[in-house]
Amino acid sequence: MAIIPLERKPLSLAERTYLPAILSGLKTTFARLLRPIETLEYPEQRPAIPPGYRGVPTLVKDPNGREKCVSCQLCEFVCPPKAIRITPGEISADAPTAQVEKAPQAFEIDMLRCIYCGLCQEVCPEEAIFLQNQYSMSGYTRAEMVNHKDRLYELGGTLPDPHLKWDKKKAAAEHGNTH
Amino acid sequence: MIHAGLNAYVLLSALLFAIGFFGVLLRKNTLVIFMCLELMLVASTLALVAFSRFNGTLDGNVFVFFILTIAAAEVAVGLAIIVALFRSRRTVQVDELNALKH
Amino acid sequence: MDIASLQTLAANNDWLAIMPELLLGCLALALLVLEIILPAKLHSRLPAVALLGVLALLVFQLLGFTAGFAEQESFNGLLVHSREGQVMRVFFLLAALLVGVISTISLAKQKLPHTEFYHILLVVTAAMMLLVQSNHFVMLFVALETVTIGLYILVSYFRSRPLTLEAGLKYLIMGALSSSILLFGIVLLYGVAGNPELPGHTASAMNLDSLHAFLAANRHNFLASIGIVLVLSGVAFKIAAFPFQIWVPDVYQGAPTPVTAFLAVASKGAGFLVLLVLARTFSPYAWLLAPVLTLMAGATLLFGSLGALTQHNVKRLMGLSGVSHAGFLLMGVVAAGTQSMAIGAIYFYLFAYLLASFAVFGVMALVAGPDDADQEISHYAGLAKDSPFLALVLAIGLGSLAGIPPLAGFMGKLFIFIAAFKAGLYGLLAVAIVGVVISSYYYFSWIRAAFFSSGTSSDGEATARPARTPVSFTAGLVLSLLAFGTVLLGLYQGVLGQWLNTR
Amino acid sequence: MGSFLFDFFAIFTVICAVGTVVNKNAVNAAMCFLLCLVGVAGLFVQLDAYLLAFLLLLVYAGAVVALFLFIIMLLDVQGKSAVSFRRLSTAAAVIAAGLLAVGLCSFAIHGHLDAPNPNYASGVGAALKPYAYQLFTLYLLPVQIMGFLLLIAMLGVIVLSKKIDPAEGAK
Amino acid sequence: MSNLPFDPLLLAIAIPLAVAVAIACGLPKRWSIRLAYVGFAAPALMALHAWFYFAGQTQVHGYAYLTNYSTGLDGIHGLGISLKLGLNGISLPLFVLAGLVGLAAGLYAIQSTAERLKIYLMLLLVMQAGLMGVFASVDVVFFYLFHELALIPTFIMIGIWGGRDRSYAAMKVTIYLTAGAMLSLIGLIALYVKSGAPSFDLITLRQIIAARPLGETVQNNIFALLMFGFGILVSLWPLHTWAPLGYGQAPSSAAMLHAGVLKKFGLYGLIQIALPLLPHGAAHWSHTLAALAAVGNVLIVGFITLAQRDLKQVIGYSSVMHMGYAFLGIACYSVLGAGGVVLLMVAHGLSVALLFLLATSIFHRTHTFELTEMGGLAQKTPVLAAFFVAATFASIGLPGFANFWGELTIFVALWQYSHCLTVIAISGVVISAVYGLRAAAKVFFGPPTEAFARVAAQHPPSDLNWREKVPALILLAALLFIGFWPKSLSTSLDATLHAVYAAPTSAGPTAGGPAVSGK
Amino acid sequence: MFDFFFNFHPVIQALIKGLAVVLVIFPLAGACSLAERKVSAWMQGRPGPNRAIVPWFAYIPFLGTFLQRLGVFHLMADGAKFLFKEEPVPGHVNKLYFVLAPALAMMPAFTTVTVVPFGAYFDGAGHAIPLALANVDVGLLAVFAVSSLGVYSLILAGWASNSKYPFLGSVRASAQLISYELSMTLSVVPVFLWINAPGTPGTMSLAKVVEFQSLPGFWGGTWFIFLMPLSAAIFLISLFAETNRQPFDMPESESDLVGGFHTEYGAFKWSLFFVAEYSHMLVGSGVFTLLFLGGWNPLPWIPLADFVAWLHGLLGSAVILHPLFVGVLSIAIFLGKVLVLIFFFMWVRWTVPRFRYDQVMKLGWQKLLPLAIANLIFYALAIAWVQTR
Repeated sequence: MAIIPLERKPLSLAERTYLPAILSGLKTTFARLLRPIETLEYPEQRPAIPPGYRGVPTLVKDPNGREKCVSCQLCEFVCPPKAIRITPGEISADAPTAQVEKAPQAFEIDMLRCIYCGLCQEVCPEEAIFLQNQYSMSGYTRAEMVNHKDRLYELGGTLPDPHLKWDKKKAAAEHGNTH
Repeated sequence: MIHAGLNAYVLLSALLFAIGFFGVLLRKNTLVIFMCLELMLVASTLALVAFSRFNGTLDGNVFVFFILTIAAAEVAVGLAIIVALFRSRRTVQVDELNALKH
Repeated sequence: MDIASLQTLAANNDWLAIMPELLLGCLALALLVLEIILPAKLHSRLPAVALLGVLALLVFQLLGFTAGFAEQESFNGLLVHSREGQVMRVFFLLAALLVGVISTISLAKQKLPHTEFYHILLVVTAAMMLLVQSNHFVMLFVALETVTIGLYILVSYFRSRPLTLEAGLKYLIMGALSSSILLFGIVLLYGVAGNPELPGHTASAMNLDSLHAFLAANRHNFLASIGIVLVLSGVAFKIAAFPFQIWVPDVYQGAPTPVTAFLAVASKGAGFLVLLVLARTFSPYAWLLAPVLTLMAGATLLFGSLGALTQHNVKRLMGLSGVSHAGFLLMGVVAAGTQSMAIGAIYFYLFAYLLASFAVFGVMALVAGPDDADQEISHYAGLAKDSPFLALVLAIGLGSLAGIPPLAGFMGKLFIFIAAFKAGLYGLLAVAIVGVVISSYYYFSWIRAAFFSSGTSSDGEATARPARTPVSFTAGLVLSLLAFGTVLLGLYQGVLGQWLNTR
Repeated sequence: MGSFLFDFFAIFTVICAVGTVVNKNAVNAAMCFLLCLVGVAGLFVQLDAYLLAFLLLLVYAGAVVALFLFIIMLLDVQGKSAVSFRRLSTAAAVIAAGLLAVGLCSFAIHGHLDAPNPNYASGVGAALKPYAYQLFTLYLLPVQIMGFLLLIAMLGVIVLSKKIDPAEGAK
Repeated sequence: MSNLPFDPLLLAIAIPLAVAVAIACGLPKRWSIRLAYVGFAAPALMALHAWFYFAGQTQVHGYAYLTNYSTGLDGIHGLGISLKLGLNGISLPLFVLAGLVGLAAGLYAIQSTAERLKIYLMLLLVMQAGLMGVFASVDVVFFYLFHELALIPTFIMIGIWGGRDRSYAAMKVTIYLTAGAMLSLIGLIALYVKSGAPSFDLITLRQIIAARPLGETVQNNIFALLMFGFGILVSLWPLHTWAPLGYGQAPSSAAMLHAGVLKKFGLYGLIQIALPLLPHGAAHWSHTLAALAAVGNVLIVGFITLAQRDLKQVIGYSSVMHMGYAFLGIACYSVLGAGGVVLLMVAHGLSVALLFLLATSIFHRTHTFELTEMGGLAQKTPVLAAFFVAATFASIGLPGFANFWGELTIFVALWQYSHCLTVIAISGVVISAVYGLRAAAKVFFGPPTEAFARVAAQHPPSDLNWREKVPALILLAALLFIGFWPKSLSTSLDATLHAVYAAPTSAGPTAGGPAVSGK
Repeated sequence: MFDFFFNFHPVIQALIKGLAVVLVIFPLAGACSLAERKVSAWMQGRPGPNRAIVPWFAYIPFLGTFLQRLGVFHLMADGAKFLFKEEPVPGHVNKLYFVLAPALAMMPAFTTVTVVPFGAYFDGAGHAIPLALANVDVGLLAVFAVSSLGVYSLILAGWASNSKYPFLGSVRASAQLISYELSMTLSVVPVFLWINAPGTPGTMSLAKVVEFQSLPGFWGGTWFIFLMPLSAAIFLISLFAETNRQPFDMPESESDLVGGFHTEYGAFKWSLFFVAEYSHMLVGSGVFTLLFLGGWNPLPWIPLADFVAWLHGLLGSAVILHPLFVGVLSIAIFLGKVLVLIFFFMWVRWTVPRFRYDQVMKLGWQKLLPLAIANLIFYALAIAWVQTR
């Protein structure tokens, strides 16, 4: 690849005074002045969140109201800033989700550490953790900034789940056809 | 709107001159000495203006122009010397500037 | 003020009358311009331009191209052109030329910008020339300050040497102090002379002629006498006369050698000419002037001689010996109050002093090392063996300063003595004899170092001294001319003598 | 009123001048000097020299003292500048003070001038054009010299404070 | 050839000076030496010419060869300083002396082995020019100026080519002589100013003062200035201490010229200027001067001389002592006394120069000046011994030598002035005979000392060679010539002295014969 | 009609004048600061401050919202905050000068205002009488002289803070001020050369300049900005530098000096610096208006007198000719121009990028000063030629 040296064009006299540039700059700024305001008045006006926005990580339940998380701790493992802390818990046999081995007893995401990278969502085999459109996290104390399980579920809500994997499993088990 | 007499002005300027002169003798800090020297010049201009006003000739007032200019030039040069000296000797005290004695 | 009278005033500004000064100023500006437009390679030629310019001016001045303005006023009485003024123009041009030549030697040893030095030198010279012709306090003060401020810069020019800066600072403080004192004196005189309640008051109180007339009408005015004393004190600083001489040794030592020479000769010369003018103006106050000046002269003589006695540094020695020369000149000024021939004597003395001093300073510049302030008498050991030429020039110069016949300095002293004797200043003469004897001691000890010591200590090792600069053609020529002039002027006064005669 | 103004400015000026001399701290001294100049400018105004009063402020107060203050601060020498009296210089100062006092007293007593009528030529100094006329006719030569003076002062300051370029100079 | 086509006086000054300048400008050594011969010979020739043809010259105001060269300071309003040259009866003998001693010293120097011979010769030539100028000047300023011109090379020569203590000696000589010169300069200026003369030239001064004599006090004061000023230069006791030291350290040629000629400047000044113009002053101070000279110079210095063990010191002190006679002659204030002084000056100049020359010759053979380390040189160097003895005799004042006439005349004049002083003075002759003969004996006769024997063994001493003989001969011949024919000088001298000394006497009652009033 | 005022004791007169100055300058400076925020916002497509409101103002139906949207209450809140906030005085400072510096900053601003005429009315003979607190003959010189004292507050503030960045800031500020003062002074000289024709008494009065620009005729009545555009440009640029406005805001330059000379300041003392800066801008703009923009003359070649006459002809009401009305009108015109200039300041701020410090110095000494000198020489020659023709 040949290097092609480009001659810098010498400035003309007018350019060297910088006056034309300044004048055109003034024109630009003045034109800006006359244009309508483009900012949102935030609390009242909210930004439209585009699809695929990666907001605060949340936990979701399936349409049947079941926790999707199975406490596999993959997300905890993969989380670069170690923001996720999961305490796996047993599922009592009488629970409707008893066919699942485990569920998180506690699930904490420290939002002071979270970097919104989305790896947890990426890695979750159960599609239980999602970065959703929540963009504003605030609190008065450090403790407030740690999202506990309840808050996570509250933020996450329920997402439509086309698979309903565990329900199908349960049905199959009940059907006697485990595999 | 002249209310004070010529003698008052002249005596005042002589007093200022004396104070400045005294400062030159007394102080050790070259910068302050220099200021006192300027004070002496200002005292002279005061007398000059007063005389000019009472004598009814403009020469004195015009002379003040020159004195002011000279003072400015003098200060510029003087401070340049003081700064250059400070760079090499780290002091502006007169009694520490005695390398030339021997 | 109506326009017509203004036009008259403006028309009286006869620029042709100060052609030498104007040309000098233009030359100074031309140097700066040339430095900008010439390539850096040619910058080393600029001092030569300056020197040639001054030389040309000197030649023109000697040809007398402003002689037509002699004995008349110009610039509405700001300046008065006299034949003395013409002669002193030559004096200052000569001084500038010689300082320039010495500077080429001294500046070559320092890594400093050159052109500015010459520019300031030329401007100061022009201001001196105007100073001695001024007949008006405003003009006098302005020119004096231009000289002084220029000298502040020149004195501290070798700023990489801390001693130089210290000298500059001391000169600055003392100079500014004396300027202030002088100014206050001027103000008082102006105020008194313009006071409408006093007899003989004048509307142009700054003009020396008017002032003289006023003083003649009021011979015992308190404020005027205070003013006179203050003005004299201010001038005493410039000429390094007694209580205002304390700056001399330090400043002379610290200043670059050419500047020391300039201070010693041109500045002192200018001071004395101003003093002469002022003494003439204040002559109605002779009751005050004579005792003050006499005391000053005696003390200056003694202090200068005694002070120089203990010096080992040649620059300090030159400074203090210069103080004693100031004493001799002051003696002439005192005598000039009654004897008009004293004025001629002072002029002659100044010329003799110029030639001799520059011969000595030229040798000093060649002998000095890169540290300009460090010039001990011991550095001259063996000079006669290494460079007989320099030793001879030095001997002639010092001999003339000491007042040894047949050199010019002797004739200068002779004239001053005659004038002093005519004026009846016997006490001063006695002091002067003591001064001469003492001065012969210290000048001789310098000559002795140059001629009689071998430059090696007793165990055969060479004493430490800086390497001497080889004598260039120009320097050699100039030094020879100076030595020759010193001898010639001692034996044959010629034109200068005739000029003195007709004073 | 006028006399009061004179008294006020005179006392103010003298106090500030004394402050300049006796203040240990150089910055304080400079500020005192500044105030002193303001006082003198006030006196100038009373003498009808308005132009000079403002020039004094412009040149002296605005530039000269600022430069002083600047340098004082730049060198930061206030710590060391406590006035340490040596015996000799103290004695000299006392003598000088005595002499000055005597001188001033005699000045006040003997130097009494018959004050001219203050309304004599009262316009002097108040109008602007006479200054210009004087400067550009009678005093044209000094004005030209001033130009040269300023030029050499400028060059001098540059020479004294410019960094020495080792490549230069050895030409 | 009584009328030369040129001015011999000017040439006598200008030729040595020109040669000196030529040497200074870097003439090669060979040429320098050749030219130096010319430089030294010319003044001597001019002097001899002037001497022989003096009587035939037209005289203006008592001066022959009177010429005037303007310096730009004469003229109607001028100070009246000009290079005015001329010779009268008083200056002629001294002019001759200067020429002869200069020639001798020059010849001796050219042949010597001094280091840096060129510069040495140059300085000597300058000195010679100055000496010629001193005695040829009619103008007082130039009279003084030429003296200093001759003096400076002395300092330098002492400083460079002098003995062990040369630095100190040079310094001391400089200070003393400068002081003396300054005093006398002020005296001369005073004379000029107080007389109101328009010119420094001596003729005018005389005329003016003759017409309008100075007041008594003025005369006294001026005479004091001149007396002490010139006195220092001539080593009047107690201001004499520079002289032995200086001569002891000076190289021989310089010592010859200075002791022989230059020192006479002060006496010359007193006789030519002070006495005639200030008769009252002379009378007023004559007692002091006589007392100082008799007690100090003659007796005290005489005894000091006796105590000297160094040959050069002996000669130096003896020279100081002999100046005492001269002062005594001046103190008499009479034509006779003054004439005696002039004769003595010439004689002493010749003899002391000869002595210094010979002393150096002795030193070359013995390598010491210590009298105690010498002896028996006469066996090896009979000619040298003869010369030295002759010179000693001359210096003592034996008849046949010029000194005799000088001393005799002074004693006669002194007898009229004061018997007591005469006795003292004559006792001085005895003292000088004692030390003179003792020195000669110590050096030349008796057994050789060990030290001398050792030196003689290493460097066998040879007798006087030609380069030493010729200058010595010149001096000795002059001594003898004047000794046998004093009239050759005294005729013109008498005439001038009578003319000069008579003028003020007739002018006013104040100067009514101080020689008588001295009683 | 103002006789009653002049009958007061002079001290009371002075007090009233001083009070008037304070009362005018402070609100105006505050308004400017608000304007600055609004203009900045608009230029960046933002609404700017528009939230704060005093509770019961919200009930005023239309005006309340308008004021809220305009951000007026922000201004008040700021002022209240400055007043009531804790005054921190760091322990390492020089107390006296630390406190003195902000006060000094206000002083030149307040003093110069007194000599700036801000309007005119017509007396019975139809002469325009300028309105000014002190109409002195050396007006402009007084402005320059006193405003040159402003440098002290900067130096002292920086030095008294006894801290690195403030000191650097103050050094920069003072050097900048001194550097540009020269060009500024030189640039206005042609104006005075022009108005001080031979035969007229010499003056440096600002009112006289305006009077000159109100003369009838094309050349007489023209504004000096058309006559001497270069002078105006130099003056304006120097004014930017003198007031430390962008692109010359070296002293503050928050990116490298934290906050410049007032880094250590807070609360009320800081606000004084803030107000002082706007006061300088106001006075500077006022002087520029008087010198180059015709002062209180509404439009080029239309003097105030003509305008009033035209208004009178249009409306036919005698009130128009009443001095009070004319005075207010002229003040309004003058203030309008000043505000336009202030707007220009803000406009430039968001257009031209900041200079480096060396560029500032270079511009001042190597570009502007020679330009000013050349300009002066050119006009001196031209005026000499025109006026002696």
